[in-house]
Amino acid sequence: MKQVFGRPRVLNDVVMHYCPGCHHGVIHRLIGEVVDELGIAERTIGIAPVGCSVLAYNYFNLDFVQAAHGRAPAVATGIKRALPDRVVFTYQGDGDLAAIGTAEVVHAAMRSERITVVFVNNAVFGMTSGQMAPTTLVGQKTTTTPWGRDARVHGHPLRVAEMLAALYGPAYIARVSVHTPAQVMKAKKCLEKAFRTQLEDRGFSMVEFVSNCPTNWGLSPLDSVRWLEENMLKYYPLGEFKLPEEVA
Amino acid sequence: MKQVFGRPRVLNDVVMHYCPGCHHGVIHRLIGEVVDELGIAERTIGIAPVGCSVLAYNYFNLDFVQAAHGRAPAVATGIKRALPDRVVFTYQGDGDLAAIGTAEVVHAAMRSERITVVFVNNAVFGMTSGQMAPTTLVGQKTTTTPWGRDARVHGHPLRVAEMLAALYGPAYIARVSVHTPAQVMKAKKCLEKAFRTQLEDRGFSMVEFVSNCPTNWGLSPLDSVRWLEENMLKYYPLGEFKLPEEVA
Amino acid sequence: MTREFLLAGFGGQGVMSLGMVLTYAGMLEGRQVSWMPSYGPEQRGGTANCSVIISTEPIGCPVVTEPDVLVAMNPPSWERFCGAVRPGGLAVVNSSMVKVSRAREDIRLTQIPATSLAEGLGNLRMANMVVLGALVGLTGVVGMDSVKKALDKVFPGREHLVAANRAALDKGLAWVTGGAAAGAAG
Amino acid sequence: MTREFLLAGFGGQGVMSLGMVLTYAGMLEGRQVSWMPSYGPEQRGGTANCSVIISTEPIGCPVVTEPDVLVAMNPPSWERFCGAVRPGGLAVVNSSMVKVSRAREDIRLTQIPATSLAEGLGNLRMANMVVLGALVGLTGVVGMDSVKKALDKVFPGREHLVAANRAALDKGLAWVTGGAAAGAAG
Amino acid sequence: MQKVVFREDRCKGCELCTAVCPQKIIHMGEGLNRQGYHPAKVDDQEKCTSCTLCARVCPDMVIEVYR
Amino acid sequence: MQKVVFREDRCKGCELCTAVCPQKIIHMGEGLNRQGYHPAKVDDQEKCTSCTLCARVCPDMVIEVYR
Amino acid sequence: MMKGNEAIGEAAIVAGCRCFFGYPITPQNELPEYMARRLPEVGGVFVQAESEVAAINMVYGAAAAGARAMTSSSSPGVSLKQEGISYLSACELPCVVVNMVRGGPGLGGIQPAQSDYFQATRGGGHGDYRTLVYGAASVQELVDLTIEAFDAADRYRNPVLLLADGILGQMMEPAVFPDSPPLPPPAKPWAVTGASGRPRNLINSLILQPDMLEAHNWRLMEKFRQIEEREVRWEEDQLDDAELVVVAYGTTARVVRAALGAARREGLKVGLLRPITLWPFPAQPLRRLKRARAVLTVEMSTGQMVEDVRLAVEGRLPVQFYGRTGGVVPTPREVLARIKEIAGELAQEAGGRK
Amino acid sequence: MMKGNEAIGEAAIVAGCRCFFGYPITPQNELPEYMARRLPEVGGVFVQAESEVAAINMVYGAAAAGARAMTSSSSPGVSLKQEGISYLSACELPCVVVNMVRGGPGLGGIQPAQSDYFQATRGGGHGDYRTLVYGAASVQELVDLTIEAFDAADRYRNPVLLLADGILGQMMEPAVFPDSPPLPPPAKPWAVTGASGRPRNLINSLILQPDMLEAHNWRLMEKFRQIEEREVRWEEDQLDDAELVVVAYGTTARVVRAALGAARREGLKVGLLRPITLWPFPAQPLRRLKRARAVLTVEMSTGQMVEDVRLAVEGRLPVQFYGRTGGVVPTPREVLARIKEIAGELAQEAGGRK
Ligand SMILES: Cc1ncc(C[n+]2csc(CCOP(=O)(O)OP(=O)(O)O)c2C)c(N)n1
Ligand SMILES: Cc1ncc(C[n+]2csc(CCOP(=O)(O)OP(=O)(O)O)c2C)c(N)n1
Ligand code: SF4
Ligand code: SF4
Ligand code: SF4
Ligand code: SF4
Ligand code: SF4
Ligand code: SF4
Ligand SMILES: [Mg+2]
Ligand SMILES: [Mg+2]
Repeated sequence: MKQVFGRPRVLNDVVMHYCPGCHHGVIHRLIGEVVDELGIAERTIGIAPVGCSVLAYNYFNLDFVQAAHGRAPAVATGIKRALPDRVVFTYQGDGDLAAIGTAEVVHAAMRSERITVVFVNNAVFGMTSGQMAPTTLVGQKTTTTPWGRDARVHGHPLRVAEMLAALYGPAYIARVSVHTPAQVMKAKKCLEKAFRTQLEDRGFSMVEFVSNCPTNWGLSPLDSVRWLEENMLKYYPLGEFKLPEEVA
Repeated sequence: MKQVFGRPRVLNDVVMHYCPGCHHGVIHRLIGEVVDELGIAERTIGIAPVGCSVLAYNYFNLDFVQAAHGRAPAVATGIKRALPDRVVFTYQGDGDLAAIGTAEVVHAAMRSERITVVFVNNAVFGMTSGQMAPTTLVGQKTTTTPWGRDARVHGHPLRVAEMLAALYGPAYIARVSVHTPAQVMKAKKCLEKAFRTQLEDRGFSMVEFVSNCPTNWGLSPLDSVRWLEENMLKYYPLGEFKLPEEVA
Repeated sequence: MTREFLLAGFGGQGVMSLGMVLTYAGMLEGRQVSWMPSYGPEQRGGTANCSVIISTEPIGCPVVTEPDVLVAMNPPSWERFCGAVRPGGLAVVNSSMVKVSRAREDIRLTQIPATSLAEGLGNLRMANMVVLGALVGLTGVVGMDSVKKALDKVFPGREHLVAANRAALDKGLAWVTGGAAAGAAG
Repeated sequence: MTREFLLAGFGGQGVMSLGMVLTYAGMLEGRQVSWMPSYGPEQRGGTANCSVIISTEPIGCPVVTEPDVLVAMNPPSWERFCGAVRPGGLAVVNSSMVKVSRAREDIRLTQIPATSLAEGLGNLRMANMVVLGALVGLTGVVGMDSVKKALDKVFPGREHLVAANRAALDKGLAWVTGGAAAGAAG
Repeated sequence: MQKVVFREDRCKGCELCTAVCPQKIIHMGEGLNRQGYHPAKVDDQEKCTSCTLCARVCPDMVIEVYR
Repeated sequence: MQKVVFREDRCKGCELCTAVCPQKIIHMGEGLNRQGYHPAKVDDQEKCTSCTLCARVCPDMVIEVYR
Repeated sequence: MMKGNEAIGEAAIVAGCRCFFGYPITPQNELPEYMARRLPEVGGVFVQAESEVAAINMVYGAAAAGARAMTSSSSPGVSLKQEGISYLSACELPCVVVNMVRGGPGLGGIQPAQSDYFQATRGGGHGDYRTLVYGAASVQELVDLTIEAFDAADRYRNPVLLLADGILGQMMEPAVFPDSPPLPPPAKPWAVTGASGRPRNLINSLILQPDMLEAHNWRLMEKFRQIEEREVRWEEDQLDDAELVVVAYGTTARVVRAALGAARREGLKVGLLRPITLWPFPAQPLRRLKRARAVLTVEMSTGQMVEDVRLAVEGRLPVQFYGRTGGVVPTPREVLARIKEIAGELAQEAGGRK
Repeated sequence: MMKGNEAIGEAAIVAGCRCFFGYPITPQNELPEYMARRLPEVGGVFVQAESEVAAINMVYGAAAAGARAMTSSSSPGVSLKQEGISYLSACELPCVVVNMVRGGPGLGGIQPAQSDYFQATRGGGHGDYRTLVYGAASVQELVDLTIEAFDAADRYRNPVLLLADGILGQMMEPAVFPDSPPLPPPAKPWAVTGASGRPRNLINSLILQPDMLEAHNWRLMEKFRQIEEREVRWEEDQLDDAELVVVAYGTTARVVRAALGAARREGLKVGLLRPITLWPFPAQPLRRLKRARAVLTVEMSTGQMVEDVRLAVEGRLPVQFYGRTGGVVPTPREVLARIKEIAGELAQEAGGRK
């Protein structure tokens, strides 16, 4: 018998600090698989800004940079411009990318920086214990929207993939989820395309993961998956929003 | 004979510091006309962040706040939330709104802040003497793109109206110009709609003015108008990108 | 006179409210008091703890690192803190969950099957109040009356909870004072 | 010995390069030199000015507020700075554009129709070099040789421009030294 | 009577008005105004239709129009 | 032979794997592992089809699959 | 009893604050979360901003509109507010900024620290400005100083900083709330509220003419001088006969106070000076010490306030320093040990002199 | 001859800087503009960032990748970089940050100032960190110090600040450029370049355990102590017999030097101490003054460096202050007047004593 599924080589064999059932772990694994399969571990540099995944650097056996909250795309720009033949990716939450880091991601996308952004949208600030994120759904209760997000007061949630797809700059934008095995496979394909977009020098790529936060949603992991499917996916449709033009 | 055209009452009768032929003056006048006609001068508060129009406060006989570079939408949010029955508008350049202030305008739009943003896109940092703006056209020479903006290096210009129109939050988004009398009239209509959107509490409104900067484009005013028409308008199509839904 | 408590357990075991009721009781008796939770990502690990100080003097640092009294509701808490108890101090251990292996000679140790006792009362979540009852008996730092009054402060308006808590307190007290009170409560 | 110059005019009148050639000339003669433009939004108003200092000692602040020598190429410059000239100093005024109304008793005043003279040379933009030629004659702060060498530094590789500039310099010098040189140049 | 009044000392000589006048009656003056610009002028007031187009594109609110 | 191997001490008891197993053979164990969770288990290895679905949704890389 | 973070919120509401703009960061989240719940109940406004930069600029807007406005954050977030604070001071806009200081630099940790003292007292932002800075040492003082902060901010039309740390923010202690602020908020005829029935108002810090900007700056400085004169606050504990004076604020002062009792019991003549205002720093009590022979500064930093202590004593007394940093809170025992060490040296010296 | 701003750029290129990230602001625009032209010619990278915050974080990235990286701005923009500078110092990343200081606070003006001294020398960002700060006084010194700054940044793995103002940035003076830096840039085995043939590298400032963060902080402090010991730089001008010592840096020092000549000609025994490093501040020369009877600090601020002067003299000498601010540059004449005033007082005092 041979092993048909196991830990990606590039991931360290350690316990991760994420809560039970948190999708961060699945997304980490997918990155690991793609990096392994593309054979780019020795020239890949990851960037972990602040969020539950700030400790991601402990899990990847890759050169890593911890970045200030929201600034990962700027840090990635600095690295990529200094070392254009390396593969650079950021791993950012929705607080990080869609709140404080809005300008940085929009401009990295506009400039067509040859970086790959992994965007984990769990509709909440996980690390700081459950405040509203820009992506929090209308009606969703958080510690700073105790009566639920009110569209009148807080506005409607930000759809980052759609917003960035409206720009000329980005080459590849997709939204995926990992809440079923089938979606996991699809997500991996998209992630691979994103990295390939960078490897083929076609421009900026981003994959938005619609993710969960059982802890701060106050749901069991299984319930969180159901809630994600029934609520998140309605507002955040999955799909590819932008594909790189064929290089002439 | 009676006067059929003159200075709006709300504008002070002083010489403005703008360069000859600069559209900032026309846009100021349009705001003045709309404020006069809506009869809202006594409850309107303007916000001038940094840019050539930082001194706008000298020209409007309105309560005014000078704001830090890029932060006008946040300042406007503070004022409007404190005084919801006042009319609040910002007057921002493309460096201000589309570079350093990207996050602030995106989030004010997302939150549907009841403010009106007047966005003057002249494809250059005017006040600081002609550096590239996010809206600088591909090929356009500036002091920081001495060989012209190169899409590979600097990315394609940011189309703010389109980007914000991709959000759920904003109620009214239009792009206008003032380079012909007909466009001036259209622009005024759009500006009025934007202020009405606020007055009727329908949400965030923005009017993007495709404008000129003869000084930093290195063109005579008349040539700048021609250049605007032939180059700017191709990349920045005029029109209304978002209209407020009818209030039920 | 200053008494410093360190109360530790799993997230759901109610050590925070245990501490809060104790603190309020001290306040009601006119003492200087403070309550201080551990905070930050260590919460994510599952264990939680809080410091309580009850004193006749102004309170310095509210973080208790060398408790006079340790309450350990679960094994990791005991592992982590048993060494920190001040010589001559007291450790109260939830013996339903914690097997005390290494014993310290220089401290008092009370093992109370708080979870089982609470189960007996029909509510596992009352284990914290069972321990608090025991603490009243063991330390005398606050009176049972004050503790019961404090309950109203911590759970205002939740009458049924208060009643159940009172029963648990009595049970804990009875357990350490030798069953008389327990009998009375039963 | 320190000589401080303030050179002022419209944006297009070339006062910046006037200053720069003068400064380089000073440098070529082994003096300490500095050149400093006014900067910021006042440029937008249309007038521009720069400070030049040529000295045998290290230069303190490069901003000249009380010039030994003022060059005023247009009316607003004259209005603004004529009062600032140090008593005993020199003002060189482009009389093609500036009508000197208020005269100061305590300074030397030279009126030179720089724009007209430049026009005579076929290039209005040479008025600045005409004035520089005059300055050489009037102040002797630098020699004409150095000035001509300095031209190469300021306009490297632009031969035809250099030639035209040289002619303008000579014309200015001749004008203040009484026509002899002008004749020679003609 | 004047149909268009140019406040000459406010004019910055940008010429934008000259390009839009359907009557082509606006021309730039010879002299310099206080600000140092050649100001725009209409001599032939008769021909003016009071269409306001010039005034609408003038950035410096130089022009008043009467009818 | 084991087709699915669960590294029990790594399991956080989230149950995500149980929901996706087409064979419905994954169940949560009784005891607590070192981390204090009830770990997922497959007793009936025979029934496992090595489909890898469980492993793909496991956030903690607990599951290895053999075929 | 209330958590320190929540007590600040309730005190702000008592003080008439109805506008709060925040962005999450540990260890101050309970404050914005409290405001999110409480402010709507009293007709106030809570906005979770998109960043700390946006939050301070929302405060700028609300303050310009005449509201009592507030924001809070912790160290990295407060660094991001420096431009905004400089603007607020330049425009003479009152507001309150809370910093629940955590271990730094960089992302650092989330445990208590006092390593933002320089930033707070020297103006981490650009230009010649100062902010009144309070350092609280108990939940009650968080309440009192929050109310006072709003008052002082309005009185001087300047931002006021309130510094504490995660211990004070997370702990519960009894605290009493007044029913209303000591003084009603003053009228603000300068505020931008729409120019109705009055000449228009302008909030602005752009002053391109150097002489005018200089005049503005000296006027601000005169105000800051007044603050130095009138607002300096401290607490003395057994300074009268103290041979060794310990200087400490906030959480550290609580620890030192605990050590002090023990030291006194051992017969050591030790006293405590607890600055309540960090700027203006209470130099006065250090300048008029009679019997002191040494000063010990204790901080949760590698040594920042100690500079103000040195500036105050101007070489007249030796100034020692004991610091813990990175989130480590000194224990009374360590402080006592350090006190004894110094007391020992002093005794030896005195012995030697005899 | 070169403009100061451009001279910095050329010097950076000589020093091996190939990565520049900037955002426009007056009066430093000539520097990024120069880099936009020059860097592509030498295979370098110029990125106009979307903001100062983004620029400093691009520097962080490039520095992490092992490049010599740089950014520049002026006062309000530098305030926005404070979080980033704190991160760079925490992560021990070398870089050079230029601040062409302008009048503040707030938007202020664009004329020369020295009112960001506190921010620069006390760490405007959060946490226990320091940055080496150079203050240049001529175009040549801008060149020399820029090269030195890159060197020192790499040597200590810490950001280095270079302070000047619009005068120095806009003026032209003769300047000589070396062909290459004095030392080749060191190897950076710690840089993130892809973990090929070595264990992976990590750039990080998150240290949640207080004891570990404390150890990190003390290690940084030890480095800062070394900088204090080894890098302090100043220039003395006629200090030996000076009864009045003037302390001034940058543009102000140029003005004072001009006044000094005049004062000496009038027989006044005046000398100048010109700090070249603002942090570490050159306290040594002030501590070993023999004949000095007073110190006068001259700054373009309402008084910031004067604190360091006070800390240095520790009450042994009276410390006077003369400041202009808001963009006003003091003239030699005013400074001379102030010198004479103080000299007069000293004479009177001496007379009185006799
Ligand atoms: C400048 C700054 N502001 C705020 C914080 C506090 N902070 C840490 S993580 C975080 C947001 C986390 O949310 P998200 O990015 O969605 O990641 P998640 O934890 O949900 O995966 C915040 C606000 C910080 N570290 N730095
Ligand atoms: C924090 C900060 N960064 C930079 C500047 C300098 N600055 C002033 S205006 C401006 C941009 C002006 O361009 P734009 O907004 O397009 O207005 P325009 O002048 O073109 O009308 C910049 C970068 C500043 N004042 N503050
Ligand atoms: S808090 Fe939420 S996002 Fe963070 S690890 Fe836990 S479940 Fe995942
Ligand atoms: S610089 Fe450009 S934008 Fe600014 S006033 Fe002049 S023409 Fe207008
Ligand atoms: S009003 Fe019309 S016709 Fe008259 S001058 Fe103006 S543009 Fe020409
Ligand atoms: S448009 Fe106005 S400013 Fe321009 S030339 Fe005509 S009148 Fe003068
Ligand atoms: S591999 Fe497939 S069949 Fe086997 S346990 Fe996993 S999900 Fe079930
Ligand atoms: S998905 Fe993984 S962690 Fe969750 S229960 Fe199954 S094996 Fe355990
Ligand atoms: Mg999130
Ligand atoms: Mg612009």
